[in-house]
Amino acid sequence: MKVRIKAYGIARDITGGTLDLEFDGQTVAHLRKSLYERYPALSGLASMMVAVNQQYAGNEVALHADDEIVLIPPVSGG
Amino acid sequence: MKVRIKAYGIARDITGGTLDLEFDGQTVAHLRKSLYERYPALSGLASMMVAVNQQYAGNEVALHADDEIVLIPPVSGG
Amino acid sequence: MIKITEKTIDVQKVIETASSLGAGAVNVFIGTVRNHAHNKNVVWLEYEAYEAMAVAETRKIIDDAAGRWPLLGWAVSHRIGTLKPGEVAVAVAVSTKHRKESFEACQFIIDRLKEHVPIFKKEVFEDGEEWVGARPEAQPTAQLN
Amino acid sequence: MIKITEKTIDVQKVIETASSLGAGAVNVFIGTVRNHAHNKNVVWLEYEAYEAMAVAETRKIIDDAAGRWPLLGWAVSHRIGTLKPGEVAVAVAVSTKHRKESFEACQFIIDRLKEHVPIFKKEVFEDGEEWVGARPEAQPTAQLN
Repeated sequence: MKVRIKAYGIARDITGGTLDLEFDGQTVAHLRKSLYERYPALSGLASMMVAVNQQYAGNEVALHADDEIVLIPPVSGG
Repeated sequence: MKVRIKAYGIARDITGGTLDLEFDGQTVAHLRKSLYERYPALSGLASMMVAVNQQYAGNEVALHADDEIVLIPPVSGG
Repeated sequence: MIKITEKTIDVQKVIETASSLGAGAVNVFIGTVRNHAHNKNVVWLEYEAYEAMAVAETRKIIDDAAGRWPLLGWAVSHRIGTLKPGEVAVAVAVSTKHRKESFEACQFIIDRLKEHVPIFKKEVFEDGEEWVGARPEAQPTAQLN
Repeated sequence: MIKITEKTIDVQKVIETASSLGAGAVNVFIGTVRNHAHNKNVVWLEYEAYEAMAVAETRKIIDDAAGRWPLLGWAVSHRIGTLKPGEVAVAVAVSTKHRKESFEACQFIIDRLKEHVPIFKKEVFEDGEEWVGARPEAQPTAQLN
């Protein structure tokens, strides 16, 4: 499937910000696999959450083409 | 001995504020005994500390005529 | 800064005084006058302090706190006189490098202050008045059931 | 009030928003920019937020806190953009009837905020920059002895 992804913080620095990604599969797990292949530096982060429609999403969550998908590297507010 | 005593809060209401007290003995314990006789209402308080020269003083502390002696009923700052 | 004052407490000033460039955390406790107590409306409060000793006892508490946590800054201001509901009775602020110690130190200071510092509070209700904590806790018989 | 803002945080406003006439206690946590980190001088910080989700996640934390403690008022304001040492990055205030619960609720909110809310901080030093927490903790080999 094909989705549009936005990234913040160091994930934005690595990916360049907004990107369109085409990958095999339908879930967050598939998305991650494709992302790590394309941007190996992402796997060097202490953590990387994926938010789908403004909710943290586990690997099993199914994606849809018009979902709001955002890469969230380690948070450090406060 | 004879001392001048100041009182705050409810202890002031009971004793009238500044008072001169003459009593037998030299210690805070003797002072208390004399005070409770003269102002029985003081013994109805939840607690009453005696401060001597701006320090909380135990019953064994010896008093001097020119000490700053203050009656401190239950504190309730904050 | 340790202050006993009849004037309105300037909380912003207390915070600024406690702040420090090396600090990452400031914790502030503000005690305000509630509009009711014991299910009665509080019309106003009267605070009085044995001022010289109140300052000295507060200083001891600060010194004690500074021995337990690495304080970078602190300030305590306590109001006396007549206070209406909503007004600030006390403000305590501490700054530290990290946040956990700012919470712990600030709570320690206000807890100790309430136990040890010779300040006295009278609640004035519509139908009477009462020195807070002065009497041994009475069992409110109406609520025993 | 939950606010993500590029403007200087008005701490007094945060406190006022959190205050309540029925409250006897207000606890305030202020996170400020330290002038050094990792033994290096911090020139400035840059904060960015995934704003819509940051507000939603903060709201969840507040709801969670309100289920644990009887909050009478609360406010959270987080700064984004470029911050210099000494500036306020975050302010959290809660008001409650009694003081213990004000400390607990405020600490809960700031602890959770730091763990869950999508806000990102970059430290800019004289000789480089670093996204805070982004990399697994490296063992600083120079300090292993």
